[in-house]
Amino acid sequence: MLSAILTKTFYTFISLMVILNYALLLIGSMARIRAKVQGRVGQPVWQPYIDIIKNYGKRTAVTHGVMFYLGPVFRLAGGLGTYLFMPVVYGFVMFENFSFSGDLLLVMYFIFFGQLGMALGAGESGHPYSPLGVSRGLAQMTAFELPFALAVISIVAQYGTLSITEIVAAQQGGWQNWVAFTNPFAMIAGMLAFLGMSMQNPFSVVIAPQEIPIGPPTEMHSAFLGMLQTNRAIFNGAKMVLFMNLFWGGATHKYLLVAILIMVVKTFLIYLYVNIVGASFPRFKTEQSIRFFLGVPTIIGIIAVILQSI
Amino acid sequence: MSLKDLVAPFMVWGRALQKPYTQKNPIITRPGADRYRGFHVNDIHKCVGCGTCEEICQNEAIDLVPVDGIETKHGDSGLRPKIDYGRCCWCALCVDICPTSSLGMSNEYIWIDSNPEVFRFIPGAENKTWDNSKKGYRRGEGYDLLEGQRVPMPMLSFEESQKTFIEMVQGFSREQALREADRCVSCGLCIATCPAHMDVPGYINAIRNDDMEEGLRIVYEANPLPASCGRVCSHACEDVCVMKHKGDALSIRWLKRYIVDRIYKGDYEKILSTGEAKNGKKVAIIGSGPGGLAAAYYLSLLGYEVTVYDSNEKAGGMIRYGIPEYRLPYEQVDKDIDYIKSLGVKIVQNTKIGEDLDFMELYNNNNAVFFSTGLKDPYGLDIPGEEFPGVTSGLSLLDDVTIGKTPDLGKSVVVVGGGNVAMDAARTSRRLNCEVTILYRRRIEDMPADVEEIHESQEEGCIIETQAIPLRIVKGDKTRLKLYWGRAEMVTDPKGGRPRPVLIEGSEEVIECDTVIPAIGQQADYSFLPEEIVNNIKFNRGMVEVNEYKQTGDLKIFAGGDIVNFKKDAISAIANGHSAAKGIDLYLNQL
Amino acid sequence: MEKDMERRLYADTGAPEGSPVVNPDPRTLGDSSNIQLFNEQLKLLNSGLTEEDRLNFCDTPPEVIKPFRGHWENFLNWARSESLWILGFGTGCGAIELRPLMTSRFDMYQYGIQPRPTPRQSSIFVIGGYASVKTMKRIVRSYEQMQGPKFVLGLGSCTINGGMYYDSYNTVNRLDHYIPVDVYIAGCMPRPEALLAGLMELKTIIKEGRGEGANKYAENFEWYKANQKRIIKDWNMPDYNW
Amino acid sequence: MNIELYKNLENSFGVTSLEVKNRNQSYIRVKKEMAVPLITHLKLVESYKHLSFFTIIDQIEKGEFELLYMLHSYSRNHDLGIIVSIERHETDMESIHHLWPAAETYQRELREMFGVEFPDSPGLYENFCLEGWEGIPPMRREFDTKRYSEDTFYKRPGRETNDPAKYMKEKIYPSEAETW
Amino acid sequence: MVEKGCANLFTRSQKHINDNPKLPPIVNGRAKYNLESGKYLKIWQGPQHPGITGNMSLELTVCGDEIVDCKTHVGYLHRGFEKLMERRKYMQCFPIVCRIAVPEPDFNEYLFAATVEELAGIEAPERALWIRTLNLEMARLASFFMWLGGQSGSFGMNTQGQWTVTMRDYILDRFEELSGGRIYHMYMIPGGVRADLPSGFENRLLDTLKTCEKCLDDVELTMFNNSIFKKRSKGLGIIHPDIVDEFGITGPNARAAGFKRDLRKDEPYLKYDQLDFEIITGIDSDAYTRARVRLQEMYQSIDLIRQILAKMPKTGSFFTKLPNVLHWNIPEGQIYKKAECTRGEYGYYLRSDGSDKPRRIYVRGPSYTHAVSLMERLCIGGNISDTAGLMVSLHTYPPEVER
Repeated sequence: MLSAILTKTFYTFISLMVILNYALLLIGSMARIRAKVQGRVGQPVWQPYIDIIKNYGKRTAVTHGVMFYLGPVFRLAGGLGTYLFMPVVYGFVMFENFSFSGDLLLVMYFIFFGQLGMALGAGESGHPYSPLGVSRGLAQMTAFELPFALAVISIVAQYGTLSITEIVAAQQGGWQNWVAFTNPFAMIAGMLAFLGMSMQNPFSVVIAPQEIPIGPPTEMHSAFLGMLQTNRAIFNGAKMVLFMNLFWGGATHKYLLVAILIMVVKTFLIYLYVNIVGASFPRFKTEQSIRFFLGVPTIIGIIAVILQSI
Repeated sequence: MSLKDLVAPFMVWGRALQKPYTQKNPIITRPGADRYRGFHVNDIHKCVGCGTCEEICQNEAIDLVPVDGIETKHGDSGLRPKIDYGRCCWCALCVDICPTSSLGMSNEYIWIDSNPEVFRFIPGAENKTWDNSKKGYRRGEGYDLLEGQRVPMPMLSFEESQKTFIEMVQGFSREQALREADRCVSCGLCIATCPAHMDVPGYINAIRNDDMEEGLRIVYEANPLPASCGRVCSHACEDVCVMKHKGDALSIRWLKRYIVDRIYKGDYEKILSTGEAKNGKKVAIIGSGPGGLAAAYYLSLLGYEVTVYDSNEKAGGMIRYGIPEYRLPYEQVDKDIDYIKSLGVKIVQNTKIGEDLDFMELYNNNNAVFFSTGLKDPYGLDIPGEEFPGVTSGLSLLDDVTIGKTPDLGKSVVVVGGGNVAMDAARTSRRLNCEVTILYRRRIEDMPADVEEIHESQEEGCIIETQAIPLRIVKGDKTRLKLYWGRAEMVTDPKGGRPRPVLIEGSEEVIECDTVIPAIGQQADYSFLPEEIVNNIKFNRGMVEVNEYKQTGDLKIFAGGDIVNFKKDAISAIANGHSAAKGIDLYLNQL
Repeated sequence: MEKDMERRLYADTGAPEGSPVVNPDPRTLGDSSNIQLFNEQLKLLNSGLTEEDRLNFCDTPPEVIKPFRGHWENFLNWARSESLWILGFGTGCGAIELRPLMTSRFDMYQYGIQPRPTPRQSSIFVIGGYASVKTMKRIVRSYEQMQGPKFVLGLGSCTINGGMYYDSYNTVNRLDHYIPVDVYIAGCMPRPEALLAGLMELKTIIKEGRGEGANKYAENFEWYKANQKRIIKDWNMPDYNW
Repeated sequence: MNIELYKNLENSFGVTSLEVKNRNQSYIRVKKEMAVPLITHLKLVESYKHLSFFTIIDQIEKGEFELLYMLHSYSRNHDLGIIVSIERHETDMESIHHLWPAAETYQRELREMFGVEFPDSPGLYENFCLEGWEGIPPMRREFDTKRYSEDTFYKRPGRETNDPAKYMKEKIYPSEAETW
Repeated sequence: MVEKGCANLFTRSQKHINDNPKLPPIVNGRAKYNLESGKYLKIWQGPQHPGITGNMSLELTVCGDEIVDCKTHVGYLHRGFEKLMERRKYMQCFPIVCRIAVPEPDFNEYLFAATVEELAGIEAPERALWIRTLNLEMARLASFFMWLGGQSGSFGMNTQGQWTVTMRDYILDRFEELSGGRIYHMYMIPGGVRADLPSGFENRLLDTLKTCEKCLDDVELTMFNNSIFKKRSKGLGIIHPDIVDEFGITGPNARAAGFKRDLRKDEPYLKYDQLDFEIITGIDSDAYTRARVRLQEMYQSIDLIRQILAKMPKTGSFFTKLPNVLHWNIPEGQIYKKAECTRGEYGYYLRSDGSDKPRRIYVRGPSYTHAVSLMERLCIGGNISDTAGLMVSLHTYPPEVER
């Protein structure tokens, strides 16, 4: 029993390390790609590491109360939760995390949970822009949750299960089995919602530097910020893995390394897609963003659900 | 919303396929442009420390500080600009206005330090990496904030001038004077060089402000003979004027003259201070030349009772008798002297000390004696034939003309010498309708006479033979005399002195002429001094030795003018007179 | 023994050679008697605030935080120097040259430098030239909100000795009297390259452990406060902004 | 400005001293009491609709402030400067914010910089450029900005300069006997 | 559609000020909000804020996302130029005037030189006038590029901003070559210009223009045809034509409201009367139209520079001798000179009392009205997300407000 727990812990740790490092490098390299669009060279790929080290290494930190402390912790918990309850690479014990005991609803809950924790922490900070950012964030989240939920419902209806592992399993056997192709409307609704979820343009209303200088984390600094950055990496990784699992057939192969490589390629492409849109468009206003999600994506989502129910 | 609006934004990704705009290693690959206004460079050997850069700097970023290895000398203050980069705004007005064009800017622009105190430096004197930079901002062609050209002085044409004794230089009009005064940068380098240390920027500023009275006051502070000096001063100041580096020096002398010309003689009393109350002490002055008159003026301002003894019919000494009228009209000399007289200075004319009056009588009856008797005895040529009639001297010619005699010069004249007296003699002869040849031992650039004097005499038709050494004079056939002279070559002095003329053996030429006028210098005559005084006073090569207050070995006796200084010009004599007046005041107050 | 060691180490980093003003000594700078007098009147108890507001702010002066020793601190210093976050506050005309530096022509991101919109997260404060009194007030507040170790870069001549506004009634002449400055860059305007070179110099300083501006500020806190209050006549903000 | 208009204004508002700079620009003077009626008339009737700027010139020698309203008429293509002199010690002037809302800003600035009051102008006493300013308003002529700066902001010590003429006297002619 | 839109917003903001009983009373011309009520939040946008142009700040009172009151605070960059110039000689004022508008210093230089020349009775040579015209157009282009970056950035679109600031930098390279300075050119001195064009300058400038034009095409395609950009900027900050004169609005802001006003045409200065161009106007008077007008003016500016290079005399003197600038007294008098800068009417008023220092120099920056009174009104009723975009679309430079 004990050894099983230890093994699980060890595997989880490895899985976390892999996703953390991968996500950090992904963020770094994506920054370079975006820099290319802007006509410049861009930061080194390992820049996110240095930033995190620096932030943890700051000498001073100011707290605005208990919730302020807990905000980043909740956020990190949200990120970890999202990540830990789904399989990263299908078919390998080392990377299946706790997917046996979690399902889609839990993951969706964790996506919310982090945001809420952050909202509480930011609210405590006392900076007027933080609550503004929080209210924008929550409003937008509610909006993009709708198409996302519809897409999820559609998939659930399609496969009759809430377990991510099973959903991934059902997509095996070639690209034609991926949800993206078997249930394209759900994919479109989900990928549009993903744009909102990843807080890139045009849905970057939460941090919008020109409007509410970076919103909720305005007052976050030093180790708090370091924690947020760590979470940002893990959470980003988790979201991409989730979408890969849901729509793009997950990642699997008989060799672990190849499977990981497939995961890397797929998530990279998903992230690239977000950035291709992000670099091309300006930012929506909050109400425009809400209006957007409640429009086309929701309709597509409803269509997806209807198609699956009949 | 058209489809284009949805698709077009993605075209930004086209940029990702192109070369980035980013400059690689910009610090190295992108030096400042050729004209970039970076850090200052200064050629400190060209710079004269005039401070014009400090004057124009609106940030007060420039200080003038002494620099090791740069000496203070005439025309160079020995100071160099030190720039505070905590103030500078890199506008380069200092570069634009620098009269010597020594200041410039390199195209270097990176200076970083964590100590704020280090951002001050003397360009050119501290080894900086950009010192030898050829690139960077320099004042370009066709753009100049200062005017390098003088306002031309209206003058009689040379055709006219060689026929008449009317004053040749006509003086500035108001507009011309304002324009000329406007060129001054008020650096004050000239003050040190002027023997009398006149406040030149001060009175030029007064001209600019059109305040002649103030100008006159400033002038009289250091020079009581401005009408004369404004015409015939040797203007050492103009040699060191910073504007000379841009082209022409400022016409300082003419501007001084302009001030005096603009004020009527009768108004002097209202404008100038008449000095302190009389203190009852008496001072005798021998010689009414510029030295004597200056001493008389300042002593009388200090309240002394001054009597000037002079051997001539009229006061003025050399400035009246040694300078021809076309350069210095007599009424201008009178203007100066009359004002000095009006202060209560007594001038006793036609009294030669030693003959008409005994020196000891003066010595005993006065609290102090000042003498500036000048150089009166001309040197002879020291060649055979000197004693022939028709051989006269420059000074006696000028003397004669002044007192109204018409000397008998014949048709052609040879003047020997290259000083101002020689030029005056030559040009006076020219005005008496003679053909004039000037013989000079050295080259034309060695001539001690003023450049414009030489130029003008040439223009008026005097022929100048240089490197010519007179050999002998014999009676002529058609003319009265024949002057034989030989060519000289310049031999460089191994010790580094100026080159010496050495006769080329066998070269001999002859000029037929009626008169030969040697004007090769004069010496002093101390015969009026009694034995016991001569013993007290020290002499050195014909000159009286004095201390800084012009006091001789006999404490009661002061001396000045050509007999004590080497410059031998009017302004030095005036300065001597002024110093002596101070000295006498000090001496008498100590008693 | 260890304590001695520590003190010496700190002293070493605290007073680097050749940079006397990075660590200004209250006794040598300014008019010392005046400052003394001022200190007595100086009530560092958030006296500029209302009774009510005072509860919201901290009321203890900043403390000197000793650096770690040895390789760990070196490593952190390396990370600090390679991840410089500039506070996005264009205090003067110097901000105009930050724009090209941030954008593609000079691309400071490639050197690990990026702008940051909030003082809490920033580590360098680029003072873009002259600081008017009104801006100085904001500079002080922003600076104090930044988390140590923090660095200040004085851009342009105006920060050194007043620059071309030396006689203006509304701009300070010497920045180092109000906040500790690590690097000065001469120029008006310094080109982006000069600014970049300044940032590189700052990196070296941080790596060598000389970037102790925040501790200097804490050490001479009262002196800085006195100077600040001397020019900011309507002091209606907290004395302790952290 | 055409003479007709000037004559007109002269009769109705007592406008004096017309100064024509060029085809597009002239200046007139008017008494303090008539200033705002004149400006109102110009704006509403004579098409001088654009207030280019409004500022003050301190004539300290005469003891007065000259207020300069620069109006522009697009239809006439003409700038008209209206100069109003007010006493330096009686510094209030009728506000024109009801004619141009933008004038409120000018008046705020002028109150701060010159201490001239414009009763009823909104937000007149709010800070504009300065904060916590004490003493005489800075744009007045008697305010010496350099002295204020030296007194208030520390100057970096350690600078000294030399006057070339004085320095040369010390170096070459240090003697008392010299005549300068 | 336009008229309706305008009227709508105008009445709306008027309503907010006057009629709405729910809104608080107005005291001393300002609305008083009870911040204790919990309904309103006071937030400061600036001076330390990425969405503000330069160093200024907006004090916003918001109710939710809607702005109910706005107050502009300036003075963070106040250096007292007008006072400083009163104690500097005329030539010493020359280096400091360009600091008044940092991104576009040349108009200051030109206007200062022009006022001084006019009062002193000096005429700059023909070629100098052409070079000045060239300089002003280059400055206009550079300044607009900077603005374009700001406009795209203010809506969160960072890509185009990066390009345009680089384009501006390329123009600054040309400026550096020409004048020796990147930002502060200090080139147009009273009496002419300080140096001739360097050799080969024309060709390099034409190359730069080509690059700029290409970049502008890209921006036109990706920004002005961007659905979200359109969505955000259309209908934002509508300036009703009626309030243009009330608020002293000039430049592209007025032209976007349909006014055909351009000082380059109305009162041609320098060599504009010899150049061939049309006044560009818009109809809708919202942020998008203003951006369009400015974009077209950039194309126009490129065209004008090409015209200038073609028409300019190739040789000739470029500087008239001045009196000695160390003591240059200028005859008594007054003059107001203005020029059409990127933001509108830029003016210098110079009063001389016959001494060597100006008696009074007043600088009229167009941002003075745009950034303060106009901004305060336009903000009301808007969304806080839009303040940055609105502010940039008015194209304000704080340093010319406070000087």
